[in-house]
Amino acid sequence: MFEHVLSIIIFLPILAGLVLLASPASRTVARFTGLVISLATLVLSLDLYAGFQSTGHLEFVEKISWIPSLGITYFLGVDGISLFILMAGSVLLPLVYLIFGTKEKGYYANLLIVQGAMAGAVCAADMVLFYIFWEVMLLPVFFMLGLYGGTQRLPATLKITLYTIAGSLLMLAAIVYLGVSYHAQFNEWNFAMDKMAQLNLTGRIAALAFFGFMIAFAIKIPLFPFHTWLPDAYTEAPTAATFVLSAVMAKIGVYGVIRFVVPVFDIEFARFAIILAYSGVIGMMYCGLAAITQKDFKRMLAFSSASHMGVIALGVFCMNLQALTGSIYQIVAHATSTGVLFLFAGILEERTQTRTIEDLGGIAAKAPVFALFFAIAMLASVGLPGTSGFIGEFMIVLGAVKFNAVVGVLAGTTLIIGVCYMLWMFQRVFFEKPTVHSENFKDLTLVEGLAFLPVILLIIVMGIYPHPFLSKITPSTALQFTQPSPIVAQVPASNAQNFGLTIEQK
Amino acid sequence: MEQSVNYLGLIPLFPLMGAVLIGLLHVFTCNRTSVPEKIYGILACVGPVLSFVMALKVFVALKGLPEASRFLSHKAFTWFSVGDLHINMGFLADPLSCLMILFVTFIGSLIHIYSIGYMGGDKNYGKFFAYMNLFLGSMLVLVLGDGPLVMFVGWEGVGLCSYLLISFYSEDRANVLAGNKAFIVNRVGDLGFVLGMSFLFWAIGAHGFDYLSLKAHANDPAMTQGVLLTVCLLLFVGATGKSAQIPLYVWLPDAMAGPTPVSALIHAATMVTAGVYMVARFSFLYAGAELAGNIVAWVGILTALLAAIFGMFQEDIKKVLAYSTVSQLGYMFAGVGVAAYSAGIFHVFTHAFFKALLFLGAGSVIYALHHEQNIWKMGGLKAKMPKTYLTMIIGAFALAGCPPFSGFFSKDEILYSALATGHFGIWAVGVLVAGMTAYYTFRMIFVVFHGEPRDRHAYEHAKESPSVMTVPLIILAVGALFAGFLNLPGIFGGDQIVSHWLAPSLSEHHPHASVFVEILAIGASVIAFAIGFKIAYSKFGQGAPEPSYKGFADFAYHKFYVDELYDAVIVQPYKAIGSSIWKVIEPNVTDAPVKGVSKLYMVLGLAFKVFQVGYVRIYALYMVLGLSLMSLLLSQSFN
Amino acid sequence: MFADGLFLGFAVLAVLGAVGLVLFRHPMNGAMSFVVTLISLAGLYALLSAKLIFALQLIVYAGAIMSLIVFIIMFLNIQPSDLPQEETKLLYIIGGGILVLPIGLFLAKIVKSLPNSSTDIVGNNFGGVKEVGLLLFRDWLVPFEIVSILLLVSLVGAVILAGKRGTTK
Amino acid sequence: MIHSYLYLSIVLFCLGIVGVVSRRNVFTVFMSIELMLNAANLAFVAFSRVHETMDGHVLAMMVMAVAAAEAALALAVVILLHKHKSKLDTNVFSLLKG
Amino acid sequence: MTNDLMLLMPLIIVGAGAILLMIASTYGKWTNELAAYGSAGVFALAFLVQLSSCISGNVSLFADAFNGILVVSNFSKAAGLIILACGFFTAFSSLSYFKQNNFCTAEYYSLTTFAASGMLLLTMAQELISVFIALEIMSLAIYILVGYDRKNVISTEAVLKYLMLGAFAGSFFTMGSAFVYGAAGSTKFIKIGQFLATHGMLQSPAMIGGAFFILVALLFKAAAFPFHAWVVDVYDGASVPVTGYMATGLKTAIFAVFANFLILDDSLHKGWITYLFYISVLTMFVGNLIAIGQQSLKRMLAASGIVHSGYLLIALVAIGTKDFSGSVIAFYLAAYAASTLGIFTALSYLGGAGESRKTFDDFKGLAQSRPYSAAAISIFLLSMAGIPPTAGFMGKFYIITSAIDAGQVTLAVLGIVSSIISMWYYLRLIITMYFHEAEEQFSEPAPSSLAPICTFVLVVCVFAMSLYPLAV
Repeated sequence: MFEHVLSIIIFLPILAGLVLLASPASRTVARFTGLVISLATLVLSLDLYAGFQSTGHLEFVEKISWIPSLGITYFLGVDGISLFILMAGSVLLPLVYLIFGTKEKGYYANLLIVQGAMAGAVCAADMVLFYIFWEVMLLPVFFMLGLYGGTQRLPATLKITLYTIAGSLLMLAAIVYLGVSYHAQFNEWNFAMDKMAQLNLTGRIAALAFFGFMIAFAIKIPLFPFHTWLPDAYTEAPTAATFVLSAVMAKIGVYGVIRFVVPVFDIEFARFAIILAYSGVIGMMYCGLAAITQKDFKRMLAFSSASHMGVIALGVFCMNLQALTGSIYQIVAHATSTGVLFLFAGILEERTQTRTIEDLGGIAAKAPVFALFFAIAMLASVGLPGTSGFIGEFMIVLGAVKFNAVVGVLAGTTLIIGVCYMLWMFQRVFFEKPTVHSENFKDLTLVEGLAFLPVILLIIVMGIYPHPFLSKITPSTALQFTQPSPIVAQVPASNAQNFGLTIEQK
Repeated sequence: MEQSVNYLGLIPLFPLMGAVLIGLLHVFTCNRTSVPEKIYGILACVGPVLSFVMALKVFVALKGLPEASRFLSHKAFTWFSVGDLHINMGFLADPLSCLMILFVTFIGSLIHIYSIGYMGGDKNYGKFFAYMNLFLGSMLVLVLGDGPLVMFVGWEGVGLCSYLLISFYSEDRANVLAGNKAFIVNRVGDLGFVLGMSFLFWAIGAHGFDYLSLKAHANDPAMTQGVLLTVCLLLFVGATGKSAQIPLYVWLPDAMAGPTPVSALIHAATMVTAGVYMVARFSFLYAGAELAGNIVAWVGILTALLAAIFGMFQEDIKKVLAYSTVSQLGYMFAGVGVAAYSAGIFHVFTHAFFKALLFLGAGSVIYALHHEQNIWKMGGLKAKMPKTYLTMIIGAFALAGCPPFSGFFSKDEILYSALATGHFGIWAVGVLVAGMTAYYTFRMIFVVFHGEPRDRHAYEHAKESPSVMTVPLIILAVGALFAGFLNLPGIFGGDQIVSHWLAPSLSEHHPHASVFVEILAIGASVIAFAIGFKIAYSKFGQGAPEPSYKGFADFAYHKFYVDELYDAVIVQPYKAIGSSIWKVIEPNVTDAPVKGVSKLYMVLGLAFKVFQVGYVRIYALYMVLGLSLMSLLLSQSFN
Repeated sequence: MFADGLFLGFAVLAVLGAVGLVLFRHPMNGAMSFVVTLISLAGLYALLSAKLIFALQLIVYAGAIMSLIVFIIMFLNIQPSDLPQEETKLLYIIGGGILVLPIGLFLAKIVKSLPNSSTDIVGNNFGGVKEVGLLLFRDWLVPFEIVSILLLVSLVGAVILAGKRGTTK
Repeated sequence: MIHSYLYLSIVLFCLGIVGVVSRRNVFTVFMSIELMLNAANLAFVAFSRVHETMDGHVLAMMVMAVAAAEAALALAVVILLHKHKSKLDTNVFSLLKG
Repeated sequence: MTNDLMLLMPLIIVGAGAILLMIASTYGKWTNELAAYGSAGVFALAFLVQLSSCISGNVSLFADAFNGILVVSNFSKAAGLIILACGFFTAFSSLSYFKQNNFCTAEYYSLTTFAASGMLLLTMAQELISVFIALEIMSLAIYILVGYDRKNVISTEAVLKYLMLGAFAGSFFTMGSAFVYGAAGSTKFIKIGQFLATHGMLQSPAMIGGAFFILVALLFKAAAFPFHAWVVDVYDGASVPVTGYMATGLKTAIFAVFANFLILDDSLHKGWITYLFYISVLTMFVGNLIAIGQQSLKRMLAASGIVHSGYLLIALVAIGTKDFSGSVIAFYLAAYAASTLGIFTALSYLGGAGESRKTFDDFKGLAQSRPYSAAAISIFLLSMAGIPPTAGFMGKFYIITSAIDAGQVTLAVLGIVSSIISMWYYLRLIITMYFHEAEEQFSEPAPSSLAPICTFVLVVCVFAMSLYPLAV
């Protein structure tokens, strides 16, 4: 449709958000703007999706030289892996504007900015560009959390911000290291992701760089034991922020692993995969268990989200096609199920003024539509066949079994763990007798219902007929396993003569 | 040679459509003007009946095919396909699944009709039928699905429905808990199923993950004994979950919290037999794994024994039936375990009839007594509700395995094959259980229908149920009476129609034992029945007061405290771990490094304020200090 | 021979003056002993045949700068109470001495490593006014110029900091 | 010999440092700094004697000029201090700390 | 020759301008506003000239004219640009600052200009004594500016500390140059370079000692550990615009001369790498730890200034091994200057009368009443913290790149770690401004519309620089 559709998808929301922030717009105006912009983005991304050739390589490429001296370029493009994270963001974010109508101006503005930044992070094909978007997407969350969060928001804000930034700065060092070693090996500066696979990295520093990346992503995902920021942040954050964090931002961590770690650090990755896989599995079980006894449903969802992220990450670490494809698919499924659950939790909180599970009950009778939607999303998140949740989960378990039987079996337990806390919560909140908080609970309005309907349908369609989606993912994931073996080019590290400051001796 | 018929997919589709339709109708009207029940009733019954018709069509079509290639299949669409993993959303109708869909749709339709009456006046009438239809659809997917994964869809679908229907009266926490229990326990089984599928796939799945290709490659070198055994056992774990075998049987008795038709359809006739069906389905694997077969058989027969013991001491009419179901399922597994797959399936078939019958009968009793389920509050009802009584008697005989009722032939077939294949232990236990079955069945019958009414008031108001409920009873009674003759063994001059019918889809070889063995088997079970019946009659024939259980009886009455055991060993520790994780471990262990770092950081910050003393001379001193240190170092750098 | 004697004398005086500066409590005494140091330094410059510097040292340093300092000291007519009570002075001095020792030794080591050369008076007006002046205005023009700016700044500064000032316009 | 001059300048320099770090009297401190500058000057002159170039002399002159400028400013500051607290103790002026 | 004049023109303009301003300030009609505009004009003019000569781009030497005492290089030009810009913005921020604090006289602006001339000289000087004199010109001017508020004992104390320690360091510089002179027989950089090229540093102890003392003096001015202690107090005591000026212009000049000196010869640079390594690491961490505990904004900024010196030292360590290090330093200095000046400009009109608002708590809830100022300050803070897409990030990125490329991976990582630590106190201010309820209403109007405009311009600079590709 457009020449630079990716750039538009990225910068339209960002600019709109900045303008909103700068202008004294009223909240209704802000909400309307947000809705329009996000819908426009949605249209663009749907157009993108339709035009996606699923060659497996980057498509819709935009490449403009930016810092020639370091070979840094403004380099965008999507492939089957990034496409779906992009789509998840574009499809889900309009919901927020439809559902939450009474928020501050900054709330909507920040949402717009974070949407654009996340799109940028997944579309960026240059490491420096990626890093920039990666950092930028944290700032709106920081402000949303700090400005509109719950009572305990400040510690949570600090924790998530410092924790995440700590990780990402280490990644910055690793990125620079990659660029430098590319310069050392091929004698030209380059920060493009696709080039990095040719590097052959060995030795201690390479391993350190590997961990630089890995820790950054592990914090974002979050991978056990780097998840400790998550419960507080998810619980205290305003619903939209939690939604964004869980539905899209966490996925970008996984995406990062697939993009950087797997192709570039093939040796280290192969060496540490088993440890990582275990940390994924343990995280899944740990958070799943923690979720069981939560009193606060938002917190419970937070833990459950962390638990699912463990499974998704595991899929990446299993290093086989099914698992990887599965986790990409699960990324979308999780976005549509758990993300939506967070939105529902927000609605619950708004209408009952409580987050305590015990205070609720009998909502199924009061609000059948809400209950139905909630149930479908919940079943998807526990991976019931026929919903989107199953396909990915099954493929991950399948791959895990091949990767390592023990890991596979442990990964399988997600079937059980997930269902335990979900059913428990569902029973307490939706069944049994209504309580004072829930006795006059209003069902979803027509607008809300229609807003959620596409997502709910998507959950089911993705469960029953996933083939068209997978056929877009698979070529790219297949490429991950047919990477050309790194070219061994040993040029001695950069020449140390001094062109310094031009002071000519006479 | 593979015939593709597109109407195969329709069979599950009808009920599913019905479910969606009714569900939406209910959801959007339940809090406003409620739709008249008639509409729901009609909508609900259309789907099952249509699929039954379709099933008949399939049957006819199959009949027309030569024995060797007696299957129809329909590939609806590619479900998903990643690398070697090609999964089609396909359906396969071969004699086995055909038999299953026939009775599933048949009994399903009957029970739907029955429910129109039974559920009358419930405010969630529509919801109920939505769930029922959804269940039937999933069950049909389970049966017809071509390939383990498609089967798994139905497998989980029926699990979901049973959860929803058990916790149907969701006002009451106990029911919901029972539902949770059912779902979670089933999930444990499903884990086994999924892992089994995974191993199976990595062994021989690359050539296609549908039954025919799997069967074709069942003897590939990739399929070593070890893998085979693992796969079989893992799949069997799935079966134990769904079909309530040791150690996962605990959910079924609680599942009786659901409405009685549900118990009849799901927890007696159809869903719980899915495990047996699955084992039969994978007969081409189990046939190769002797050990797995034995384990299946022994687990089955021991379950049968245990359940029978429990059944003898229950006081809730539905609980009695529930344990009898578990026990009968045990028989079926014993059958398929000893590689007598057709016998097992045949027992599934007959059991469907008489157990559905019994449940529906019990339902009508309960209905008549306004949801009174304790048999010690009943009695002498045969005068009040004759139809129910008669039909239930028939069911009871069938269950107890009295010739010539259907149950006799199927059960006898199993015990005979056990004996013939040399599993004396299994046979012996089986005979014992047969006796106990006869005992507790008639204990129930006598206590409920004979003797003096124990609860006058309830008795007064009791009356025969409407015909919409009794007609299905009668139909089922006929089935329970004559279904057995479909598989009349040679010794009674029959040619085992069902077994021969099933032969193409099962890889079993019929043991050819001597006539003596056959007679021995038959005689033993007949005697066992007689003894059981005698004891029951002598104790309860004229009606008896409520016995007070003590000693072993009490122990059995409390089901050997297995539930309490599970609760203490699994559930509580699980919760304890959960709460300890986020109350203790999370803040003090996992998060400790983060907290520690930030603390250290603050402390250092305060510490460094101290150095900023503000005395200019001290600042100069710092400088000189640094200088002298550096000059010390520097003066080493040259000589 | 004679030169060495002179050097010895001046050196001792210089050191003594410096020590006095460090030790005397009252700044006036310190200033006086510092003057001694400056003058003996001037002598040493003479011995190093730096005639102009010798003169400047006497005029500018010992003359102008020191008289300015002394003037200020008098101007503030310091009472003993104004002076800090430095009981721990000696302690500090010793500590400082210990601290400084490595620096001194380091420098001394450097000096030791340098070639030792004679310091006989070189004639042919080395360091004479004319020669230094030529050098100053030929090679060292820029520093000379910018020193003027420096002095200007310090002038302004002194006025602003110490001088009277009306309220802001 | 030239070394002795250099040693002398070092000694003076070090004495200057000691004065700065050990005294609280503002005047003494400033004069100690002057002393250090003088030591540097001595070194300059000595070295220019070594090289037999007169650059050192010029440099010494420059240093003197700078020293004069500094002295002027320093004294202005001293007057200011005395105006504020009528004390010459550096430790009195320690409001800025922490 | 004209070309040479062209290159010296900025210096001449600034020097002459300073003198003119000084003279003008003796006339009664010459108000502070006029003086401010005058100095701003001088700076602007010089800036434009400098810019034009940058664009025309040819570098010529004054070896003939000035005996190799002054040299103009791309780097010195860049540094000069930064310094002039700093002077320009300082003029305006002072203007609005003195609307609320009345201890200003017209000389103030001439002194800022004098200081600028000293800084410019410092960037060009290629001879030790000229460096020393330039240093003193700059320092003396700054001393006076620091102590400008004579009624205020705090500022007097600040000037005392700064003057004493500065002079102390200066005497080290002279001693050092004396020894260098002793070794090389000259104090001209060219000659020293030739000497080092033939002898190498380690072979000549006198050179080691001399270079050592000179570096010490420079490190003192750059506020590197262990010569950092004065910074916090002096910044705190000085008035806001002066602090800003010190933090940016002075630092730029110092690092310019530092670089000029270090790259004289490889052997010199290599000889000091080890020491610079440890010094930079310690500087970063000590600075951070001092910054954590601070309650006063100025003190925190001062401490963070120490940290940034640490980063610049990293660049100095990595210098010369890469062909664009000079521009790396320049870029970082520019980025840092932009954000620091921005904050101080904002403070100059937010600080209230008599700098009543000093501590973090005084700025609680600024975002409610002054959203744009709060946003600007946040942007500057983020730039200091090195969060993209601000100039600070690119600066940090270039420094890390050059460090790793020079094989100083450890140093780069430590730098990263320190910037992680530094996040805390930057975020703290943002949190205070945004997430706390307002205690006072910042009701008084901005004294002058100029300072806010400058702030806005600087915000634009912060973003624009980050997009500007570093030409090498």
